[in-house]
Amino acid sequence: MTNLLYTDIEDALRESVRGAMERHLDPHSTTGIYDEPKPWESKAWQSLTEELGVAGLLVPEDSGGVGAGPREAAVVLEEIGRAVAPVPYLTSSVIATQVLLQLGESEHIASLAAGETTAALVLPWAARPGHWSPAQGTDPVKPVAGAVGADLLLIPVADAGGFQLQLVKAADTTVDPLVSFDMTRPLAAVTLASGEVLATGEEAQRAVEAGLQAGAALLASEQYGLARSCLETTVDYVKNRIQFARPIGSFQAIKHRLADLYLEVTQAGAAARYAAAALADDDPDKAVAISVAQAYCSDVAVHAAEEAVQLHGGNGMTWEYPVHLYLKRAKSSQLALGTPEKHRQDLGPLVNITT
Amino acid sequence: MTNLLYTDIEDALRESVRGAMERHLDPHSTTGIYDEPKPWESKAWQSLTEELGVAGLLVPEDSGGVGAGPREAAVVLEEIGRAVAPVPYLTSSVIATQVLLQLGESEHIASLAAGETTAALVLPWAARPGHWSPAQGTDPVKPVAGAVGADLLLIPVADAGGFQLQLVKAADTTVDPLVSFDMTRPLAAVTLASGEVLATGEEAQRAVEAGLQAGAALLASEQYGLARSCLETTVDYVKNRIQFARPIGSFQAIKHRLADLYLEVTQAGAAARYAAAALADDDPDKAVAISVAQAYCSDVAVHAAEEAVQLHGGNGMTWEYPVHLYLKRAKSSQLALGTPEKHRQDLGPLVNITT
Amino acid sequence: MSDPKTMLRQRVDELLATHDPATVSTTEFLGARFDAGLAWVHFPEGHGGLGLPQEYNDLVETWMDEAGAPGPERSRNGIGLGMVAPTIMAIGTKEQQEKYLRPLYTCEEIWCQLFSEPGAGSDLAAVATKAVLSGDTWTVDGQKVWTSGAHHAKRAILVARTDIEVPKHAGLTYFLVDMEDPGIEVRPLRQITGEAEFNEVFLNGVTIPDADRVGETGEGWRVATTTLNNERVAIGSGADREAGHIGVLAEKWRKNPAIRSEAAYHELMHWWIEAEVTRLTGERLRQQLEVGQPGPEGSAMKLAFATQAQAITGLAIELDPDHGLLYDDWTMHRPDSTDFLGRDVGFRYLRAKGNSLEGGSSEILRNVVAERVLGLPAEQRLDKGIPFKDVPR
Amino acid sequence: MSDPKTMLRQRVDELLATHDPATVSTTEFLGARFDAGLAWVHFPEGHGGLGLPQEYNDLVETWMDEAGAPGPERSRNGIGLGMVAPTIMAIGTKEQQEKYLRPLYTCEEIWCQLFSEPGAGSDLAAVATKAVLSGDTWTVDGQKVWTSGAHHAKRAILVARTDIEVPKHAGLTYFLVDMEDPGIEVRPLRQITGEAEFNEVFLNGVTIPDADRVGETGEGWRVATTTLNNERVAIGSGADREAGHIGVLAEKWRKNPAIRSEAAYHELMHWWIEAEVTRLTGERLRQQLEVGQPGPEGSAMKLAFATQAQAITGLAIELDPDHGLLYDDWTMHRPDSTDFLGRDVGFRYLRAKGNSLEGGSSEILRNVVAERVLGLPAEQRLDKGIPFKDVPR
Repeated sequence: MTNLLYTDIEDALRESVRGAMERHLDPHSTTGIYDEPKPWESKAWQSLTEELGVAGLLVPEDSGGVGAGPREAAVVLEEIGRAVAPVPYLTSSVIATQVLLQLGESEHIASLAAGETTAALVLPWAARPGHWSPAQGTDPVKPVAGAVGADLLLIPVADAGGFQLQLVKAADTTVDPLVSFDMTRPLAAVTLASGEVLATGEEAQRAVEAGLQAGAALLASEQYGLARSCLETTVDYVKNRIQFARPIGSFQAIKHRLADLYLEVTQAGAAARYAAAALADDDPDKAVAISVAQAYCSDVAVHAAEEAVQLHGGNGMTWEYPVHLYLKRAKSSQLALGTPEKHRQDLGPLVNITT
Repeated sequence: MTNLLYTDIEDALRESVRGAMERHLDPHSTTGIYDEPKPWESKAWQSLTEELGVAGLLVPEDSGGVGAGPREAAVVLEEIGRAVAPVPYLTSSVIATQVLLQLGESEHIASLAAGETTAALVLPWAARPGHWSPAQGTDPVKPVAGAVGADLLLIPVADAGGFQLQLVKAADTTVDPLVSFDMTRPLAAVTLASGEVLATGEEAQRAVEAGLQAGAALLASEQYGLARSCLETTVDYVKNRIQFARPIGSFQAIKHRLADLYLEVTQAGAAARYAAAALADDDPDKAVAISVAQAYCSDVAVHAAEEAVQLHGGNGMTWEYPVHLYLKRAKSSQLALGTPEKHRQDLGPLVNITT
Repeated sequence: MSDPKTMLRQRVDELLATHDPATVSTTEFLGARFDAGLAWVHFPEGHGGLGLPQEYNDLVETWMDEAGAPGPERSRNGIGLGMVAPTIMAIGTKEQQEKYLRPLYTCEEIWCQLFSEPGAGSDLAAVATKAVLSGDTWTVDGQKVWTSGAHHAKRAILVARTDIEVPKHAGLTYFLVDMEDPGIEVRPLRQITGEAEFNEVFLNGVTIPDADRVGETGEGWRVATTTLNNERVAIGSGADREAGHIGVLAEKWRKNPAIRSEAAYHELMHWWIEAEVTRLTGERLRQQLEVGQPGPEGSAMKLAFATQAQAITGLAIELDPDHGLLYDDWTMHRPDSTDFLGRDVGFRYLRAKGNSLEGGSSEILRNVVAERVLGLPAEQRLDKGIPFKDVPR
Repeated sequence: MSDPKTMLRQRVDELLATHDPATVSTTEFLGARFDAGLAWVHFPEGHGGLGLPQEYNDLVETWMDEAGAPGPERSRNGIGLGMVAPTIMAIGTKEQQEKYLRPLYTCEEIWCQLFSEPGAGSDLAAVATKAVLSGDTWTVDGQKVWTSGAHHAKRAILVARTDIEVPKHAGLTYFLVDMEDPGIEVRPLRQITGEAEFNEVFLNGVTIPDADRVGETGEGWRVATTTLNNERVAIGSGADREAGHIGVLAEKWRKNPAIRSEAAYHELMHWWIEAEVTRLTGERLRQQLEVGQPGPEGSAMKLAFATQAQAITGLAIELDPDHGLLYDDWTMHRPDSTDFLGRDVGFRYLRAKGNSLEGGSSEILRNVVAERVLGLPAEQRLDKGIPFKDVPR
């Protein structure tokens, strides 16, 4: 079976990303986004792109990227999840980038890889591999993730002329920010506008599908990173919070819940890693790996965040403690790129289990 | 809303039945049934019928019964569940009796009410109200509960001539005992034979339906009695079992599980009581009450028995401790008269929730 | 004397005749209702009642409703009406009863509760706010948290530590506090929902006359328990089928075929059934109370409510992802009261997280059920018999 | 010296050439394999090994399989092969190693384990079976339980109490016992399944030469821990997708359209995914072990296995009620080995109940994960530092 471990290079990458997140993000200013939404030009995003160059991990060197791959991008996403970082890595550096890579696009890919521009695939954020529809008619597409602050919009559209993938500059249309449940990955309504046709027909469909597959596969790593952070933060909290003259983490009921959560988080890590590896290897088992990882990691992230809120007691309910940021990201990510229910629905036929 | 409490008369009835069960049943001899299946003529059944006369609770006085009703029968069933009593109360005194009552039958009802004879409705034990099929062709019907040792068989059959409910004497056909998961309510394969036609067409169908409704409504009380007994036995065990120099019931994780189980069992009691009351009142909400009670109490009984096994530790896994009798009865009863899944399926349309 | 029902009906008729709810102000009407002994009929005469059995209250409420007469605003003064009034009636002095019950009932004085502290959450008896007596006056210093309505409350109930040399439960005293005291500072406490439904309350040199002590010095835990028991009892009232979150979701399901699926159907029905059996359990508990046989189910039912609220709102978000990804409003408001169902699904999901914390966390309630209902051995108390000042915190 | 792989291949070829598996008896072949150092290549020469790194074992196993050569019967002598051999190798005396390892490997001597007692279940160190030394001989009295294979075992590992004046962990000693001792009585212990897969073992005046003590007197807990750690490691091996209960159910689903429904589909897929992520976790753990970085996941994975086995077999019963209501056979058998999957669904469901008890109950494992992996504070030990004789039991 494919390697599920981390390489030394990946460990080093993790260290760098974690350091950057710790230097450039603090929960207080992240929470501030809920009152004053900001575009992406944050220090954290600058650091990821300019200092670490991780926006180009999926992009071959000859296209201006780093020539690494999904395994490495997954490590970056674990750290982004850990920090609930408000950066467009998944939407721009993974999904949109993968769409353009699939098309062999060369004009924009280098600047995406450098993080000089960001792009978003314009589909409702709950769209999933194998189950999505291009924009039709004139209604804005919503809710779209990654579009707020993006420079480029990749818009799948269908009309009488068939299916097209269009590239529209953000400046040429309207991106209306929506009040989002998770403001660290804000959503928008994108008004359709015509732009450059990147591809048509099956080629365009394959590109969109590849983007969604990469997104779903690697979102699992972000969810795993988030879940693991919730577990660690909570373990730390219950070790130090004293009630009844003892750390609340000495109460067996709490210990057992955290033991169960440890199991879940550990398994989520294996599932996410397998999905990243299957994507990297273009494994025939890729679709299975993605649905397993999405169905499992989505729920684990929500459960970990919910347990974090509960076990932080009243503090977990406050705006001041960062726990709520994790809950909102986890719950929204559970819906993103297909809910667990939908991924279970998709998985059965792949493994010859049907109703 | 209908009264969900117990009357003083019901409390007295409970005392009597519990006393009889304690005098005439012991776990060791009940377990013996698994090696040497016995017919129903047990001391426990004699006591219920001859001494206490509870086989006639549903039957009006002028038909030779006691003229009580489902509420009282439910109390008897709670105690039967509590004792995992191997008696045909549900199958004969509730289901078969209800079928005959619905038809206004008079020849056999008095001897059923007296417990001199027992009867069984010949349908697969998983059949449920609204979803059952009469025997067709020549294959034996199986698995049928209450048929082993019964004197009379009520057989719904369908042939070219339409639907009939036939009364067949056990002596006139073959009842093959099956190795049952729950030997305290053994199952059988019943060979078809022609007998007296009790009713035909819609009248017959309504009678069978009434029997199944009464069975499903009141099985919930048996399940509640069983669940409550498992909870009490387990609470008692963990108070007394010493490990690590303390009662294992002092460990918080165990306490919290038992608190959760207490909630479930308590709610099961309310649900079962409501189903019995709705049946007694012929309430328009009866079908809802039955599906709610069956969907809920079935799972609670299984959960209570499973927790009992686990929290009795190795002892719960032995043949010697009676815990296994409860698990087997609970798991089989979960399937009886419709699984929780099927009752959820049935419930939605009744409350205007459909897919 | 005539039978209570006839007498009550007479009194209600008189009240309505002399104070037409359509013309007098709510405050005036409630004052008159209090004076007529129709506020809480089981309270003594002169204190808003008539010394009748408690079950007659429902009757009076029904008649008042029929007549379109106003009752006190339970949503604004829930703590006053539900917790303070019974406590003052049971344990307060005659002076306290005379001074506080009437304006409380008319809602001229709103009450809040100063119990929880940053260091005393699930361990409520670990209160560290200090009260020192000098002459006839107590001086209070400390910090309280999770105080709802503090910003428009006129008065508060307070538990403070009056002795650190004795074990924690023994050193507490219960007070009635004037929230207009200059030593009190109320700061909004913003929550996960974006709202600030609660407050932090800082007490710096707050003074309380000894006459506003409830119960003896050092008896504060017992008094607070009386107060909190009244909180729990409130749960035992019956409710209609599909009340609460399940009803909101079921209605959405009925109106919105697009969100339906087979898998979701079974999940929805699972929670529908859970909500229904909890409702039946509550109804049975209500019936038990009516015949004077209160059961221990209340604490366990609160567990069920919290679990269901959280699961059902979570499911509601999943069933309609395009909608669940959005939120209605993150602006910080300071609402006058809590409405668990009033806003959009995202708010309901976040607010429901508090259901397993406020009013006794689910963990504490499981302990209560295990120990008091099932009789399982209590947790080892590491602070038992140890002076409060020496207990690790 | 040539590289280990070449050397090993040569030895395997020689063994196969001199002892054709098709013609010699299994016992003879295994003896020769042991003598060739190909039993456990990481054991020292002369004790069935060649002093090589452990990972070469897999290679040898693969080659043996390819050649159709028999291995020892792990199902019959699992305790001997999996637990006793590594313990004797790590801690036993040279004499013990010489006397016991070879017949153990050839399965001429089957081993069983005398650890658990009626009063020492989850609290394994509460062993009360007593061993008293007189001269060079120990005399043992007590009762053991949950001993699998005791009725056909030649030898046993035993933990007994040799000192009641010291705290419980300090007073234990570890022995090797001859099961043919006349003081040993083995009684079948019938289980919930109807089978008697385990035994109760009564020891009355059983004698053990001091030479069959493993480790020092009073060191029995440490030695037993070595043994039990070997039990846990066994879990970390990879498995194919749909191995175990989920595969049985998935196959039934595929072959039997009548049991399918939408609700059941989602339930089945839920558990399919649970089983798959546990499999992936095991695979990753195996990869970690291969590169010498064992992880702490093993204990947690056993929790997952137990939960899944119980849930999936329960679901399997529900999916096919007409079948689930029946059982294959209640007759009391005494099987030679455990087959969790071999019989019908009812048996599988009942047998799976043991998965959360045997080899460390799920409750104990959660403690282990919480304390050793997550570093949460340990439970208070009420028996800590107290002589065994004074501990409540």
